[in-house]
Amino acid sequence: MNWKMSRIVRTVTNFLVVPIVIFGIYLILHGHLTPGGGFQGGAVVASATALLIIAYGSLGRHKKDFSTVEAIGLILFISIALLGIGSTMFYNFLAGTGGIFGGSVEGINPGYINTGGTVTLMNLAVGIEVSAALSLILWMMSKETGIMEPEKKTSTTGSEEVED
Amino acid sequence: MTLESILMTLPYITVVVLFSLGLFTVLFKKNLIKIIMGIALMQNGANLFLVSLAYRRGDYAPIFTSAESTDMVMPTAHALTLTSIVIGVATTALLLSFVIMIKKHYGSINTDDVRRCKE
Amino acid sequence: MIELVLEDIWSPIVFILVILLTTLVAYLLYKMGNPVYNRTKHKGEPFISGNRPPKDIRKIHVAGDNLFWGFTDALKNYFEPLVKSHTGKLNDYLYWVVITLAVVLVYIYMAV
Amino acid sequence: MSFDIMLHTPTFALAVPLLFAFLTILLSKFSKKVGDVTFLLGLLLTGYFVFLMSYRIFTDGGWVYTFGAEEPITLNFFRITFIADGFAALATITIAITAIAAGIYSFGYLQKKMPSDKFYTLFLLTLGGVNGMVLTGDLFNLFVWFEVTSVASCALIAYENHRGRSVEAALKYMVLSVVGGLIVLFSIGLLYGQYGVLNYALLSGNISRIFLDKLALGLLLVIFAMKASSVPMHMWAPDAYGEAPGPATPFIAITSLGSLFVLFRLLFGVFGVGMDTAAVGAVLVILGVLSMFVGVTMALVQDDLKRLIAYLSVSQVGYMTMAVGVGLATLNTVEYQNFGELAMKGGFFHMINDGVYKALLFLSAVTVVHKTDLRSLNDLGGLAHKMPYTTVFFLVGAVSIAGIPPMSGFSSKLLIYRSVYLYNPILAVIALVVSIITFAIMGKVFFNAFLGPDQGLTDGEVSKLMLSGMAILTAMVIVFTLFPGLVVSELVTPAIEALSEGVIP
Repeated sequence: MNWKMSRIVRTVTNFLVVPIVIFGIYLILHGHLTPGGGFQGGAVVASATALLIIAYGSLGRHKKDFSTVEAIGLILFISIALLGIGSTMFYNFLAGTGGIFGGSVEGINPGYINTGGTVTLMNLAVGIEVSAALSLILWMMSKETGIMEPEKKTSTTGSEEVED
Repeated sequence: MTLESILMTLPYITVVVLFSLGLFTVLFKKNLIKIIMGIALMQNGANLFLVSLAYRRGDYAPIFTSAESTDMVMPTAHALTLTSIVIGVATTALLLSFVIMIKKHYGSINTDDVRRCKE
Repeated sequence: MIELVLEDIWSPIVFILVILLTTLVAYLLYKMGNPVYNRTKHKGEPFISGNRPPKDIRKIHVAGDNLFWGFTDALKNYFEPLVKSHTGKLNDYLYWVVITLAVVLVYIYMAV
Repeated sequence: MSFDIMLHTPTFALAVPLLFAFLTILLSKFSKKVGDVTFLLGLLLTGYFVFLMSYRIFTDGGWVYTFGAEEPITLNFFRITFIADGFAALATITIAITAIAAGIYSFGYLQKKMPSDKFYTLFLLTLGGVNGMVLTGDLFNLFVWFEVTSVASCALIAYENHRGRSVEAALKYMVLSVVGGLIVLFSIGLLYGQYGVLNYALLSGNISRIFLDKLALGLLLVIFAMKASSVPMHMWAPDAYGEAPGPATPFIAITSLGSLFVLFRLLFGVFGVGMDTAAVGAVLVILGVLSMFVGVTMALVQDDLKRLIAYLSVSQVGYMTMAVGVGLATLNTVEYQNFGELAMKGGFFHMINDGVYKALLFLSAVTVVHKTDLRSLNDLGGLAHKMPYTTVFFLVGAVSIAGIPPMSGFSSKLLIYRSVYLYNPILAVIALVVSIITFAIMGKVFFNAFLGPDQGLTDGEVSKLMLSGMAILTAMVIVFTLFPGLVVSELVTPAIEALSEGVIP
């Protein structure tokens, strides 16, 4: 079964995918100030994948290695947590040190973007992980249920991981 | 009982309704997909419960704005809710993949048929 | 100092030593006996409740169903409902959890 | 303050398995060998840090580790905390021993049968989840690690997804876990709504006998008892243990033992001060007696080797629940000095014993199933001719689980009989009867599967790696057998002191 929606849907998808991904990245990078963050942004990015799968029935011809990206995101997350081990794990060693992440926070402020310290980096890592993991889950499920053409090799073992 | 107190109780009533509907679905529906839908209802009930607990009248959401920090609510319950939503996504995805495989192996998603492990 | 005694009531080391000692005594007694019995001469066939042993030695094996069936048969009134209650249905598993929850909650509300 | 690695060990017990879980999946892309080595390294490092943590706990006493603070030991109740005390040491040691043995065993097991990298990842994730669950100091984290353990262990159970039965078992366990997790979340909400804190130490000062607290207590008790496979909520356990892939089976059993550890931590640490412990202890005693009896009688009518051992493990969990229930029922009374403490010692000694010999039994049963592709006791027979080592390992486990002197199972059961007899003589009689039936069942299994004329079911012993995994566990059982006094005074007594004194603030 080859799933493909009408030309209208595919054209609108072409237009929508870029804004959706950009909105997801905005949510990830702004996560320490406003509602949002790694998981929410990553989920928005993954919804672009869902849109592509629904509209086209495929994700292009290139090899997709979501699980590697996912593993890299999680290793980043834990490594950043471990970098603070000089004080304790998860210690925000970048806060208040200046630079692009370490701006200091004093009193009431309208929300400075560079004040997150390691929180921004962790949001980024979680964003990478979640977008890859949710895309992987959607990809696997649509292959299993026949929305997408299954490839020659069908090993689906243990495709689910835990999001942090 | 004033109108305000009734309004303040409404979220909790909704929580009870959602949770019991979910529990009812999980207990009495035989379709596995419906059972997962019941679990999702219970998840929503629990999340709504936590968010309602965190609400304090007259305070602000804990976001860096121009408000005093003493006027903000404790974000613990919100963090717990977000975590629970994330976990909910993972568990629902895993459960749905199990159901897909059950359908492949058993040809049915009725709990009366999915009982090769018994006794 | 390594504690060899558990709560003043039980010491496995002493137990093992006593076992070894008893074995030694038994062996000595065995040695004192008269070695008249001839193993090869008196070798007989295994006695299986008077039944004639099968030709193929593999068939002597006792399978799982052969043991304790009398016990379970005698206590049929206990075992049958118990085994039947393990239905394997997902809904039943959840019933049990909810029933236990209800009973424990009522008990804790009354008793605590 | 200078950097002290010993103070950071609780966090490494959690972070190392998680980090290596994802390193394994990444490095396996390059070569299978590298992935295998990464997995083994992560496992051994976790064991090493658990050992370091326990060493520091036993020499210098426990401490509370605060995440994200300037210094490891900070009094800040709104941060995430880990409690490292004698109880956590006992729990993590039990988990680590089994995990290392099962991990080494899985090396040999996974050579041909299955792809290995995802298995290793899920295994390490489960290990991290259980470690987090028993170490955590607040309810928020408890919920998170509870769910991580559920998801990872259910994916592990369904790993052989070409078999419908294993997917079915995983689905059942998962639905129960998720519903249970939501009920746990609900009760966490109840406690947070009243007191505004989630930290164990702060909560235990606040808990009183009002309706909502009782509700939360009942919900938490039943759900964690369910995860620990207490009768009548045990039915997932035989399915899951029976259908899980071989080397994961003892580890799934250990996760449910971890839930039991958490249950005791909650009952003593959080609810022990403000609640009427006598009535709560009675609930545990009733659950324990039911588990013992129903578990062992269900094992009597089983054909399937793995399911039989699963039912026996349900019955063993009953012993611990009952013994610790007696300890809880007598807490803060004179009777605690008389026999309650002894019951606790017996219960916790039985926990570490049971974790080890149950894993040994499961692994040797898995070896049999792996080698013969047969599971029914009616078909097995005469394996001792070709598999002498496995036979010896199974015999050690069987004699220990049946409580035959001088094995370690007898030592812990002796403590339980003595103390429980003083609480209620009927309980001791039931415990003895259950022990006798266990012996009969183990005799039947050993006779059927291993003795008798050679049926030609196997062509020889399994690989050396698998044997060494079982040999580690056998060595542990023999150590526990020879030195029960040492284990009780060095490992178990600090744990029950940490429990009965409540949580470190």
